[in-house]
Amino acid sequence: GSGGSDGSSAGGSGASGGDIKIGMSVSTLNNPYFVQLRKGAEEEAKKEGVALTVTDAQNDASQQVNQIQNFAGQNMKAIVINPVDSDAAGPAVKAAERSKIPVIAADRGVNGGTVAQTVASDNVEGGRLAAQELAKEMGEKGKVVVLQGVPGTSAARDRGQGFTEGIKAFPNIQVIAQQPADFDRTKGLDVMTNLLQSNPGITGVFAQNDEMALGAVKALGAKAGKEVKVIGFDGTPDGLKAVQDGTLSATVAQQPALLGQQAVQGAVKAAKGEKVEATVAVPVKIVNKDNVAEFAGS
Amino acid sequence: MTNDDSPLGGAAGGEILRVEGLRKEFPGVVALDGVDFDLRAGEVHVLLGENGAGKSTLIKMLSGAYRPDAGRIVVDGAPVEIRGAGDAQRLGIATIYQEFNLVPELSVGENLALGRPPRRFGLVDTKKMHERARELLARVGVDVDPRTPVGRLGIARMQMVEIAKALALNARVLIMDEPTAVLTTSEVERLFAIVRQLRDQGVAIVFITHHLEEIPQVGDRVTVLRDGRSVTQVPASTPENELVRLMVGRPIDQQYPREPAAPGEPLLRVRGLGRRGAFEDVSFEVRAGEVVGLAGLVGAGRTEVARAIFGADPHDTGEVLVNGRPLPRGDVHAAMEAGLGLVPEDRKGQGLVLGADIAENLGLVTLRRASRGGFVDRAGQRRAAADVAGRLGVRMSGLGQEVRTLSGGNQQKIVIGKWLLADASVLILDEPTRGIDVGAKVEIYQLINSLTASGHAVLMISSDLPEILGMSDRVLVMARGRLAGELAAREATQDSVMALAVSEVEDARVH
Amino acid sequence: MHVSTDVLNGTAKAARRRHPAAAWLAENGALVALVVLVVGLSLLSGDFLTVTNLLNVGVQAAVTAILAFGVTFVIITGGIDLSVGSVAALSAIVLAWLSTDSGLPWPLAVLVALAVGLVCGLANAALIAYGKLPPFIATLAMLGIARGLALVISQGSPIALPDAVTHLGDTIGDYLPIPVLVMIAMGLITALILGRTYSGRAIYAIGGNEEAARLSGIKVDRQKLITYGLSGLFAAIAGIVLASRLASAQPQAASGYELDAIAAVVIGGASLSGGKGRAFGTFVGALILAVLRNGLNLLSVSAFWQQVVIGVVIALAVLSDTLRRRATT
Amino acid sequence: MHVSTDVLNGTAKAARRRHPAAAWLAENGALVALVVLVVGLSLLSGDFLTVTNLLNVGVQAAVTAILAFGVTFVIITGGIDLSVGSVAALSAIVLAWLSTDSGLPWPLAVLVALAVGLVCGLANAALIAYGKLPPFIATLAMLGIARGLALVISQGSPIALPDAVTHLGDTIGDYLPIPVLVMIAMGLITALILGRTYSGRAIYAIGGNEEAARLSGIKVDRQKLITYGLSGLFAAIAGIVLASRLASAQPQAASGYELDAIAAVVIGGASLSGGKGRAFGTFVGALILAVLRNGLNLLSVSAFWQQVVIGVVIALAVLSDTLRRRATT
Ligand SMILES: Nc1ncnc2c1ncn2[C@@H]1O[C@H](COP(=O)(O)OP(=O)(O)OP(=O)(O)O)[C@@H](O)[C@H]1O
Ligand SMILES: Nc1ncnc2c1ncn2[C@@H]1O[C@H](COP(=O)(O)OP(=O)(O)OP(=O)(O)O)[C@@H](O)[C@H]1O
Ligand SMILES: [Mg+2]
Ligand SMILES: [Mg+2]
Repeated sequence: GSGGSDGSSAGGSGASGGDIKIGMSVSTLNNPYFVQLRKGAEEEAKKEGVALTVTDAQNDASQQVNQIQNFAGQNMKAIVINPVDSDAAGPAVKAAERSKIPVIAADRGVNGGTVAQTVASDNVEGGRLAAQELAKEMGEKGKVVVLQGVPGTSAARDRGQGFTEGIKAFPNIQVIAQQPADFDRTKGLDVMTNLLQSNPGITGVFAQNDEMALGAVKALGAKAGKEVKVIGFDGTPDGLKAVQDGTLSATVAQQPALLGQQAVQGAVKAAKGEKVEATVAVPVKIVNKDNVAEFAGS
Repeated sequence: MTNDDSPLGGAAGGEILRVEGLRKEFPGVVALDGVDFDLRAGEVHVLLGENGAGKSTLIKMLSGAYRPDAGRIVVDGAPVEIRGAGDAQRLGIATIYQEFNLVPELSVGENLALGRPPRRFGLVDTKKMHERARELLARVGVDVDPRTPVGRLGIARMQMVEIAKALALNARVLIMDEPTAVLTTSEVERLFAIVRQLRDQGVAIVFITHHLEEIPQVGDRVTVLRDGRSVTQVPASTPENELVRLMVGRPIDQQYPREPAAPGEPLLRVRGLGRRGAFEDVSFEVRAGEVVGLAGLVGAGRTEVARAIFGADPHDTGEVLVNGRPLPRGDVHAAMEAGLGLVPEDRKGQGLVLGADIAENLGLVTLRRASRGGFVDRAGQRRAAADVAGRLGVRMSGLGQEVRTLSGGNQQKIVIGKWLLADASVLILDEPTRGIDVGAKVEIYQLINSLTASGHAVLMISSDLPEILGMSDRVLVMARGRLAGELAAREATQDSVMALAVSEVEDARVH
Repeated sequence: MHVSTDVLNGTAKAARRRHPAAAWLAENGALVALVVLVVGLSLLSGDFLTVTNLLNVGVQAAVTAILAFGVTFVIITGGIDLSVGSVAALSAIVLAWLSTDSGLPWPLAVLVALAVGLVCGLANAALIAYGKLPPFIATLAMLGIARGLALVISQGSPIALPDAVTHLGDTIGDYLPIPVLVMIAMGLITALILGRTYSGRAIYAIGGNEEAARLSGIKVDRQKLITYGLSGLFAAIAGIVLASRLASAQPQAASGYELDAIAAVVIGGASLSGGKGRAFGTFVGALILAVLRNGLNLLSVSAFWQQVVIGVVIALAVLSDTLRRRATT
Repeated sequence: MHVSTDVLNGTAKAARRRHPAAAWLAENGALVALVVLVVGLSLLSGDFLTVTNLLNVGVQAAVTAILAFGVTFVIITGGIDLSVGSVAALSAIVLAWLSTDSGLPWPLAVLVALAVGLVCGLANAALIAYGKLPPFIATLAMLGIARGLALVISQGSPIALPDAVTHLGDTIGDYLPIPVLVMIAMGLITALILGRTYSGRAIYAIGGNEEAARLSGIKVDRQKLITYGLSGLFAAIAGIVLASRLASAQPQAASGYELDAIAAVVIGGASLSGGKGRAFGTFVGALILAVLRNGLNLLSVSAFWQQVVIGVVIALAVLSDTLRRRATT
């Protein structure tokens, strides 16, 4: 079992003693990756003794703007934003700026507004790494399909872009189909099943998140990890477990918990008026059979 | 065919049901204000009263549709509370409501067994259901396949299905709220035969009608309601004008006050109109100042012809000319522009916006005319509505009352009223006085007179033969989708009209 | 509407007069729920009842409210419009794309964007009125089509808006956010159309009884074109307001908003079977949703519980209305 | 109460004497669209008409179809159920959580999961029948509540299913996928309930004319409890099938499926105003959606265009049906 057992409260507020209030708007909590991010943030808040409020923007940029506005109205001392979309986060950040509240961007950057700090791992870079790893696993030749995330989201865009760039380096690898499965495990399963019908010769799959990758693994059955290599993205607990089992060849781990932790650290510093670095890069790492043990514990 | 499994077995004469001081108030209206009424086994007890007097409200409390605010209901000597249809059924009370309570999507058979289908091994036994339905339909003399969806039936056939549905309950109290309003003479006779048969078996029957001539034919006693009170009880043999006086509070000297005007130019001309499977080769004209009656049996196709003329349905052949100009096929708007109007026979389905108020409904036809630059003159519309409602004597709590909560007859007045406002040069009235009390009928006839006097023309479809005979200058008779003949006012009698109406039916009917 | 007149005929009983305030409340039941909600939140959170926060609520309600005003027309005819969220996104994308990529002057681009919304609405209406499609299916198809076109045009990426348009999301002075002004204007227009114009009155009649409306000479098909056209046009306006707040047009913007918009209309007292509904009710419905979301943020209710709480409060709000209405009759 | 709106419009007589095959087709119009779609896709893609692929389509249709069967009951009564996707997710999460964390034996956990679905449905019905909430609002509230509870219980993360339950997603032999068998069984049960049981017939009556049903002694409230209860129960079954396919229960599973389920029912010939609808039609509707998605994948239609194509095809499918129906009458 992966969920449920960690015992952390689903509630948003950490230690109530601190007089520092921090607001955090997460792009979505309908995805284990961001649940991890929140978990890291909450643990850090507890450790620092600050009150952290987490809201879920449900992948809706305008809801996120609303939430940031609401934070400003609540006299938060600092705000962490995990943008639904980098461009659309600009006006939200400007609203906070007007209220002189420092903003930390987590996981994705903010365009068109000034943030105190950006804590991010690079999705484009991750896509590139995935391409290299997949090529390596496939012996630098074969046919690949890509399972795309929700069309129009920045994660889908950036990972897709990185992968496309990365895979160009391998002339014997052919991307024969790209289909959306909306970051959803069920859709990953169905779309992969269908693609196998029309493209029986597939030897590699790049899924733009672990959920879809696990769906694809399910569709591939015994072939997963053997004739067909699957690479996911995010490094969720389920994804790491699949890497351990060998059905998933690798995943691009983003260490979301660390990301959340760093973001809150930055926010606390900023709230206290201390100087913070403009960017904190949380490393993106390929997790495969060789190094999965280091990650699985977290 | 007979009702020999009836639970009571013929004990006539004893009191079955009594109500005392029944009272019911709706927001803005006191519908019943102390009604006493008693019902004996083996009698037909007629309820008489003007539109809105409270007849339907009274019977709805007996059937469990409403609960009284005060007063009590006694059945077999013991006071009872009737909380719903189930309670009424247990007490042996069956009701035919004034407004249909059928499910249009379901078959006739299914409707007849609604709420208590025959079951076998816990599952609905469709075969048995349809068998029973066939028997019931035969009993009321309706020739339809029990598998036909009710929604496909004409309004008269629906009424017969309603009657069959109530018979199926084998009740000892049978309540009929204006069952004859949409029936023609032959169905009415069949219904009366059934009613007499049930009465002889000891069933107690409550019968509501606005056709006073029916009362001595079928009734035993009459209770008269006025303004929500029971004012008196008289034998059914009481003379008609006395009944009228009791009910309306004043005598009516002339039931059909037709004042013929000199016919002018033909305003409406119908030439060879036909639609496959419905009617064919229908040709006639209606002149300015004329009232032309259109008679026929149920299903003769009168309604369909009227709707085709008005453009509500398309037609295959022939043409319609108004003031000499042909109308486009199936275009209501164009027909209205040309000066046609249609009061449809089905007030709930086609005539009224039930959820809207009286003013809104009355203003519907004239909405376009009351608009300037897209904006509606609502105050003007309201004034006009108030005027018409007053002329027709609509019993209401105000122009803002929802039409749904009006009594049946008052709803019908609204349907007619909105077309009176429209000033159509040719007005087609399909069963215009359905469910309307004697007093208001005269009012409507007088309005028809004033229309024709000012050069308008009226085509009146009615299943009420005396009305056709009393108000028409000419009578057209339809049978089986064709015009069977035309009679001048002088030569038209019940017999001559009926002879034409059944003419083609006789030829074609084999069983 | 329960004004008693002196046209009662002689036999009618005098209407038992209800207090006008009671009658007004019965017609505006959602308002009570809104007031309760506002009072409750003011007590629970000191941050709620501040001018800034209330303005925030207004801005946050604006897009849903504008969409919902458009949907009000449709619901009164007894129809439904599931496409408004997608149409909003498509219009905004078209605006951004034309004014950046094609270099069209922005006022022209705005007009084209509005036209796009209108055309989407008219297409819905054509399918419904002439193709006899159930509105649910026609607008569900449009939901997919408009969203897909937004993605195709934008290639899946957000497009920045020209600065001029962005100002639509600004606040004039300290206390006049433009989205709120637009919302109020659209609400007044909706009320005017519904209450005073021929089409408005015709729409109620169509929703109440389409056949009766047709037989009264109302051109039902044409009125449906107007109805869905308005819904599409309002969606385009909502889309532009939304994009201007974000300074960029997003292909995925406003997805799922159709349910919020419909909910606002129904909370505001309209019936999905048609014939009922008012602009003010819809406005209150949209405010209830916005206040609720805002309040839950202020109260720091956990994200997972928020959906539960929103569900419960919506049910309670409408429940209190229906129960009170039953009690008074 | 439209007892007789289309009574006299003349379609009756023509309809009475129609060839039985023509009559059957008119009742199963969606089937024609499905056949056209299948033929079209077979021509476009050689991979489509293979046994394996058709089985895939069946498996992919299963969850939507099971949800849609449940929703069919509701739609026939003239209601709507927006909560089925969320309820499916909640039931699956409860099952997984009980059988892993609490160590409940899995058959017991399955029973509890089904009970959860049933209770959600009954709660909807109680709000609708006794609270007089519009079904749209009651089930929209439940949509949020059930999804929220699924997230709360699971802490937002997927929970693995016990192996025994996972087998529900397997294929017996080479050609008998259990999801397809479950779908067919649920379809037959739906057909039986609708066609032959007291409740089934009562449901049609309620949808056709609720007042008539009540006055005929049908206990409308009780039948609504049954209706929404069935919908909730079916949703739970769909949720379990879905989770078993993935070997894990996902809190966000099946979101948005409610629109697919309703679309399947309406494509299958039901009317949202009630009184009409059949199990077979719903089944065909669900297959149309599944075939369409499968075909688009096989044809490798670009992500951005897929939504457009799906929208267009759904509109065309239902359009062809309504137009043909008009032509034959
Ligand atoms: N649900 C209701 N709400 C408000 N008023 C009502 C309601 N039902 C009936 N009324 C009013 O009660 C009065 C009596 O109506 P009822 O239907 O009993 O008359 P009726 O004698 O049957 O008349 P008709 O001959 O026209 O059928 C009318 O004024 C009517 O408007
Ligand atoms: N054999 C039949 N089986 C079923 N329905 C029939 C049959 N014949 C006629 N009808 C119904 O009767 C209607 C045609 O008669 P129409 O109503 O136009 O005539 P009408 O003279 O106005 O009779 P009504 O008094 O019923 O209105 C059709 O709509 C049809 O539904
Ligand atoms: Mg009556
Ligand atoms: Mg007729």
